[in-house]
Amino acid sequence: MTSYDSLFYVFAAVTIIPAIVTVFHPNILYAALSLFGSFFGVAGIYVLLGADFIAATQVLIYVGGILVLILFAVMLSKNIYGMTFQDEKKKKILPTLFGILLLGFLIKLITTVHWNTTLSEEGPLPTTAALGNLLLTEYLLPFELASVLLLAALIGAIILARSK
Amino acid sequence: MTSLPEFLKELFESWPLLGILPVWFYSIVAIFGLLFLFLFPFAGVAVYVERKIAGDIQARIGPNVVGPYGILQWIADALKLLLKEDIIPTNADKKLFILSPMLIFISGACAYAVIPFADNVILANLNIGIFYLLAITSMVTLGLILGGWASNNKWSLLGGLRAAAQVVSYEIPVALSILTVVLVTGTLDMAQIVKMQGPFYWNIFHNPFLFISACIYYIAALAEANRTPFDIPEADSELVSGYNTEYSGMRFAIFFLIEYAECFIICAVATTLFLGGWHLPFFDLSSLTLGLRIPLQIMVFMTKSILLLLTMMWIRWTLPRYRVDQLMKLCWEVFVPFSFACLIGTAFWMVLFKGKGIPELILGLFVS
Amino acid sequence: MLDPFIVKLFPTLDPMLVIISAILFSPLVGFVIQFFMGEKLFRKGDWVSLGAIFISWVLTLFLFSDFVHSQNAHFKWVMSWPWIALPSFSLGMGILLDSTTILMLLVITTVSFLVHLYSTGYMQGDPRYSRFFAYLSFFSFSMIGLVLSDNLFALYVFWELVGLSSYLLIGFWFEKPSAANASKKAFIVTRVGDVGMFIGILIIFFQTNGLLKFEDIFSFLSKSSFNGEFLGLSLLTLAGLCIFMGAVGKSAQFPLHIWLPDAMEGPTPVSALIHAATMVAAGVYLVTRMFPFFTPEALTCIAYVGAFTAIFSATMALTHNDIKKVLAYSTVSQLGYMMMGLGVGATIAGFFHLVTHAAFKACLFLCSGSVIHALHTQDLREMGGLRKKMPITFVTMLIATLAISGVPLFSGFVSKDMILGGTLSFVSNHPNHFLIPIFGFSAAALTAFYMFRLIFMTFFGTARDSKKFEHAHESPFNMTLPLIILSLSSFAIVFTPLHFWIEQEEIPENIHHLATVLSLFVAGSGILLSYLMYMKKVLNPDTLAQRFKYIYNTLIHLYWIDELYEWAILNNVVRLNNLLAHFDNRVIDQVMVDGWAPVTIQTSRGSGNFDNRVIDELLVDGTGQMVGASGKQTVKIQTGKVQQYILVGLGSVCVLLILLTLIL
Amino acid sequence: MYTQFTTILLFLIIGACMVPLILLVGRYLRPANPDPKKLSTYECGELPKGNSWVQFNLRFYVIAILFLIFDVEIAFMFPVAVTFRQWVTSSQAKGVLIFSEIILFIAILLIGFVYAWTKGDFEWIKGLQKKQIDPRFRGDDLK
Amino acid sequence: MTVELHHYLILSSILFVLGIIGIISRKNSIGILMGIELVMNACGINFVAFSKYIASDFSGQIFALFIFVIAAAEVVVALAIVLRIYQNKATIDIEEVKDLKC
Repeated sequence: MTSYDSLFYVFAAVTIIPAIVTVFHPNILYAALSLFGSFFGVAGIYVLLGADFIAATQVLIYVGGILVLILFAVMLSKNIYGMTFQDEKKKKILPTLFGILLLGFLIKLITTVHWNTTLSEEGPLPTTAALGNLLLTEYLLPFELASVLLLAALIGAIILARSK
Repeated sequence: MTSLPEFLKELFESWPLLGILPVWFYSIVAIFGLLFLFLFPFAGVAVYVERKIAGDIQARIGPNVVGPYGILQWIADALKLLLKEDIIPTNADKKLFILSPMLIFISGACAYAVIPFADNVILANLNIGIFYLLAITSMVTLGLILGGWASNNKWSLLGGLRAAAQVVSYEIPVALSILTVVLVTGTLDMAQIVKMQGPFYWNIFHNPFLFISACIYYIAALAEANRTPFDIPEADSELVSGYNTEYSGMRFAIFFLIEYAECFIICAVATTLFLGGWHLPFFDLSSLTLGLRIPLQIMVFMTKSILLLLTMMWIRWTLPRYRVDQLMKLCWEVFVPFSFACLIGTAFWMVLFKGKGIPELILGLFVS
Repeated sequence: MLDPFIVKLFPTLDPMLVIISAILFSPLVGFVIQFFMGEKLFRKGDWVSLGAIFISWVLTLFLFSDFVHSQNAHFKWVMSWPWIALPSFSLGMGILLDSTTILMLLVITTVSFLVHLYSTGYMQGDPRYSRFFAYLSFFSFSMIGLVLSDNLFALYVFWELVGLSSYLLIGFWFEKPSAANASKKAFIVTRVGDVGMFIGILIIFFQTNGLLKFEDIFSFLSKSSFNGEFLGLSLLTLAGLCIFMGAVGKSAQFPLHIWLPDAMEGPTPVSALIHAATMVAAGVYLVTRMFPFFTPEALTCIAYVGAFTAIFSATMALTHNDIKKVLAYSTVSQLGYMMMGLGVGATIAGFFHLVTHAAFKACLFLCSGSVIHALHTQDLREMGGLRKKMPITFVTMLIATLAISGVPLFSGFVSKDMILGGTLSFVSNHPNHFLIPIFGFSAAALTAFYMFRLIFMTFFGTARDSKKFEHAHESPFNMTLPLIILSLSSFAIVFTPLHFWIEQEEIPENIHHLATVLSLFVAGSGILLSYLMYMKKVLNPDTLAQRFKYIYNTLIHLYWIDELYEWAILNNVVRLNNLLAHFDNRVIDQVMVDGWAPVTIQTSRGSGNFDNRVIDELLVDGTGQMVGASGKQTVKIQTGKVQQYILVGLGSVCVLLILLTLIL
Repeated sequence: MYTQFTTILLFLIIGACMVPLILLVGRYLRPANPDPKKLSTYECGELPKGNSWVQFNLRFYVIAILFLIFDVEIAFMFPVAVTFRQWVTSSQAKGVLIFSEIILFIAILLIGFVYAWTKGDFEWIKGLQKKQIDPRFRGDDLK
Repeated sequence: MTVELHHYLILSSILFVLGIIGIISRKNSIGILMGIELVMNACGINFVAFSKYIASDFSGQIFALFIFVIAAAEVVVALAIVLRIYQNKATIDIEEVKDLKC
């Protein structure tokens, strides 16, 4: 049980448990905040997988951007009078049942399939430079298209969100 | 270019008892050292200094009661806050009420991990250093929103959201200026950046665009820390003290402490990115022996950042407060376009002069 | 005589054929023109049919003169051409010309021409004047056709046409119901006879497997006879009797004589032409034509029928007061005479009597026509003393009466004498048939008696109805001319040129003399008796009637034969009809036809219900509702809730996975 | 197994438990006598009316949108920026290539920025000035 | 036992399933968006894990980057729509938002 494995299980727990809270907690605000916890867990997993830049981006975009947006949305959409978010009365038995079923199958699939993993132990490489090179050479088109997508999303969202 | 814990481990490798300690032990020691030896006292002193300067600017005498010239005032304040009753409003959301200061503290404190005080004196020598810093500071908004929301106070919520909006929108210019620096330096590693700035190849003089983006960075960072001209959220007249109206006692102390921590981070980052970190223009400190080099470098670094801090304080008590829409307009219609321009400018400059800054060019003239 | 002209006109054709076809078809052409354009022509077109019949009359005269000049009794000219040529059966249509045909032609054309002439006067002012002439020419055409045909089939066709034209002419004034009934009665009774004739023709046809021509039949008979028999009679005799049935029907012999008296309803020229001279003679002509065909038994049967008809109708004529009815009955008796003559084997005598009878009977009818035309009444009791008023009519009628009653020097005496001689010679050979001459002579006596009764009642004595008497006037010239011509033909010498044809039959001398003596005695006694009763009124006919009341009644009611038929046949037929009508009405109409109505109603109601309930409700509306309902159900699936869709998707994925895992 | 991130992790953990630690210490030192009046939310001295209503229009949200989009853009730019110096110093052609790529990337997003700017999404109080004061703002519920 | 690729895959599939359950069972539309975020993260983990264990090059991480872009764009637009619905129908309960014209 090297520290690496133990760290993996810690981070796994850190992602799964808040995710469960996000899914099942009646109060939408706590769900959003638990989402923050799971995002951090995912960042940790990325670190474990040696993708430090991706981990930082995860934190930057998800926690700093998307979660803020979600919180904004939650606040703006809730009639703050109520302050209470106890609104979840929907029964969750069936979805969870199906989910578990699906999960069981996925796990069976994963465990049975033989992944020809080429375990390379040479620690975390400096990823950002490599990523940059790849982005500019091999993945140039998606890189440019990403900007187009962002533009579209920006304009669309602004038009929709315009307050008048 | 190892980090502080590794450096310490090498130092104490030979010692009999400490030799077997793992590296992360040293990192814990370093963290505690940083927090308690540097962060908290510095905050207190900063408060004292700020109130002194404020008084001086407003032609009045600052705190001079506790200890000679009021030097121990900050200890008195700290004790007061420690002993003051801690009130949580009734219908406030208890859990969130506690969580928001934690978030803000984490984001404020963890930023110190990547600041290179001296050659090997950097808590975590990440190779994505500056990006990590950007990510962590972006967490502050979360804490602000929660703080405003949890205290269930109309004004504090409004203050919180406005603070969040401000921080959020000023983060773009900050990120863009950092991007320009990265463009020039080519690495994200803070220690590396400082090393590249050499004795006088400071980034600020690298090219005019970079100089502008340095200014933009400094002002935007100010706004991000809700300091002086941009401290609308806690504007006393309008929203009492913004999101931390309901906080009192120690929780309020934390808010206060983090504010000054962020101020120092801004100055530290500014010095590392633009002012050449621990480099003295004409003296090459790296040649000195270890025992002397580290303190000197730390001293150089600290003087630069404290100078910046003083200017910050100076700005706070001289400039009038911005209205909210002016604030937003300033950010989005001035800083963002200019920072984009500087980014493109530096890129163009880099392409033009193959990455050499003005100092190198001038030097090149003489050397050849 | 005409041959050179005709050859010049139609070089290719046989001159005889041209003449005969002209004779035959000119009346037809006349009929067609008259029928279709008659109304619009000048004088309503009577000159058209008159001209047509005049042409055929003149041509017949030419033929007759050739015949007389040739002095060849056995003259025969045949021309026939194939008509139906089937593999199994072939029938030729043709023309047969021999002595009897020529004589018949002569009789038909002369009488027809004279009647045409007469009716231009008699029918003056009649609304359907042109149509009358059309019918007359049509009748002449069919009569000529009948006579000329050389096979039974053609003969039968013309036979029917003649029946049709008699129906049309009798019922000419169809407004009068009696006329309509009379025409129907005539047509139906003759049809009964025709049916018999048809059966005979069929027997011949089947026995001789397809031979219909006269020569072929006679040659076939000479070779082999019909085999098989029916009701004790040999088939041949039976066929003969059947053919004779047609003659009985047409010539109004005993069983089927009832239609002739009623036929008097038609205009007098019609009676004169058809019911005196031509049509009724057709039967006699048929028997003479088919004479070799008849077996001895058939002939004796014919003789008996003829004889009985003669005496039977003669007695009926005694009591009647209608001038035309008396003449009708005299016609029937004279026809009986002819049949008797033929029956006893005196063919020439019988046929000759036909010729002479045609002449004077036509004259009698026309005179009575002019009397009626003058007095506008047919009842003898209203006439009398007309000899001054209508001298020409009186004289011509007197001559005709003398002829018919068998007074010497007149044609009637010659033919009647021959017939009576024939009967006597027949009896001498077959003594068991002694009844026939008795009937013959008594009939002759009665004929003389009622004819003179007629003369005396109309012309002699005082006018019984003064108003009609003043009104009476002599008929115009176009009516009296035919009378004169016909009366002249009643004289014996007219027929002298035919002596070569008459002497064909030789009767033993003594029998001949006996016959003449007896006939004279009989005629004289008849005339004397009527003179006494009606001129001198020695015997008052009324008192006689009173004494022999029963006999008088039976005679007046024509032996109740009409009633008999009525009772025997008509009632039964009517009752049968009623029964059938009843049956038809109740069973077929009610049960079969109307019966179906409720059935159809039920079925339609049933199918309606079925259609309504099952198809409409169940199928059509049912499907509609079913679709609607299913639509409503399926709509529930589409709730609009996105999450449910995903849930369903996920559920199905899980199911699939489970299945996969189970299977793999 | 030591990487720089372990210190980060430790820093986070220590930072996370520092605040509760301080508060716990404080809890034992501090007096605690809750008083309803003291515990009510602070309304510049007045009695707090209703709970903290705030119904913002969406301009906060627009700002957040802009921030997120540009944040992602910057996150994308970092790796490119890192390799920029290496490409530029290596050869002029490569420098021009990378420069044009970056320019294209930024230009496309600048279009969005210009759009937002011209459409007036940056004015903060535009809504307030032009629109007559929203009834809820008028504070009639405060009477 | 040493952490192998399938551990990461199991983790990501758990996260994925949780995300799906979140999408399906949440009444609040923003809850659904959170579910979607969880699913996005799960994919991210998969990509990075595969790139480390199988291809050991950085293509997986590039894709993780692109996932961030997509997630960001998606959240922005989705939340704009949700808020627009909120303004029109004063509710963000997904069950009420079910007729075509909002």
